[in-house]
Amino acid sequence: MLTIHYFGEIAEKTGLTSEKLHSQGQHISTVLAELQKKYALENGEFQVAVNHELIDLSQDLELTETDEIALLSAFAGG
Amino acid sequence: MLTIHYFGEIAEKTGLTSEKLHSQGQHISTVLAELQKKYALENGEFQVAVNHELIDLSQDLELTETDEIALLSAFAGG
Amino acid sequence: MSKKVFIEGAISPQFVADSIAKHQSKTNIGAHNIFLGQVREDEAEGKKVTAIEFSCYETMAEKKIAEIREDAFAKFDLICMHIYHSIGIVEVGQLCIFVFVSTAHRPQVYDATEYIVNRIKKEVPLFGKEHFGEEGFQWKRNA
Amino acid sequence: MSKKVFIEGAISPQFVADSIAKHQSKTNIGAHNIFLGQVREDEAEGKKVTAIEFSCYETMAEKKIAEIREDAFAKFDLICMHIYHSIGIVEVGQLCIFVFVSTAHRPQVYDATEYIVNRIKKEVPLFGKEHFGEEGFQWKRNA
Repeated sequence: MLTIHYFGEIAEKTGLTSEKLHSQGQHISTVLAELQKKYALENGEFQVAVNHELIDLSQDLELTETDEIALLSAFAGG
Repeated sequence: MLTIHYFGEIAEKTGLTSEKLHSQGQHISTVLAELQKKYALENGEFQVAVNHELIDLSQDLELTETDEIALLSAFAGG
Repeated sequence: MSKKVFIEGAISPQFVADSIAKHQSKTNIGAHNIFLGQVREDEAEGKKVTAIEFSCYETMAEKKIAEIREDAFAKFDLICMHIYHSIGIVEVGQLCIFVFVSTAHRPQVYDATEYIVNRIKKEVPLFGKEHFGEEGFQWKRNA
Repeated sequence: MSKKVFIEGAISPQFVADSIAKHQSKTNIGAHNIFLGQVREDEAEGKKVTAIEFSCYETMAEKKIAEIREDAFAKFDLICMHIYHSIGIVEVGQLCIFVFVSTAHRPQVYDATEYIVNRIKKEVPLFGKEHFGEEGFQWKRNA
């Protein structure tokens, strides 16, 4: 089971700040496909951080239950 | 008759903030030669402003009585 | 770097003054540079921004700020640097970011400030909802 | 530009705060950059600077600052700029120059500040006598 955190506009779209997910697979592509379908999230609308680092979505990272996974909208600091 | 103003270290060396000068000539070279001798000022130790602009001492400007003439030490603002 | 970076609401001019005053005992400092971001009354489709509501992914933001801090000290010859950013509502005209860089001599102080502000904008997970008074809001995105 | 540039004695952090606060009603401003010069405890031949005593050729200094101001507005896209410099005694750790630049967007704000500070150092007839407590003084000269 994976825990997914949501921030910014993504948290608004999901209506959640985090949730536990029983995913069909442990690859990021599988997880994201499920979440995009569930919340109608477009490609390019979100960034993904794993353990506090933004990841390159072209590499299909395998996740573990201890990973901290977050979907983030565009940054707007400063 | 010319009025000469002194600022910074130059005012300290002359012991004056300004003075009236009966110069032998109205060219800056003549005036400066007199003042350098009188106050033992070395070349390069002072800058000269005429009417609030630093002047190029290689050009031997002719002065008039209405000119505002100032001898300045190195700038140290900021 | 266990210092508090995030401040609830706007950063006050008094907070800036207090930060400056705290550096007056550091007699090796010769130059300070301060960047302040102020919430602008931008317009979008005829509606005016009245405030920005900031939120952040705090654990990641703190980690990123620690990295920026470490890189800035490695890259520039700094004596002190401090970063503060608002969380929550900041009204138009109020300050939302305060970056404070101090060096012995001035040449590096401007570049260091610019470097730090640019990295904060690009890398720190802060989110901003632009409020248009009673007329809704939109999500701000850094270029 | 009939504003007062020269301030008797040190520039206080409170003065900086008040200047910032006065800009909060200008809602087209998005970025402020502030440069502050602080008197450093420099050493020369084993003696420590305790204060700098500034003087200036005021009519020329005001003219030069007006020129710098005009050139800065022509060169950069500024909303506001303010220059303040101390005259008289400024102790170690205290502030002697305050340059405050405000723009709509941040990119030009750092370069504008650097440009203004460099021109002040180079062109404005300000003189500084470094005091070494009871052990004399020497005249400061900008490189």
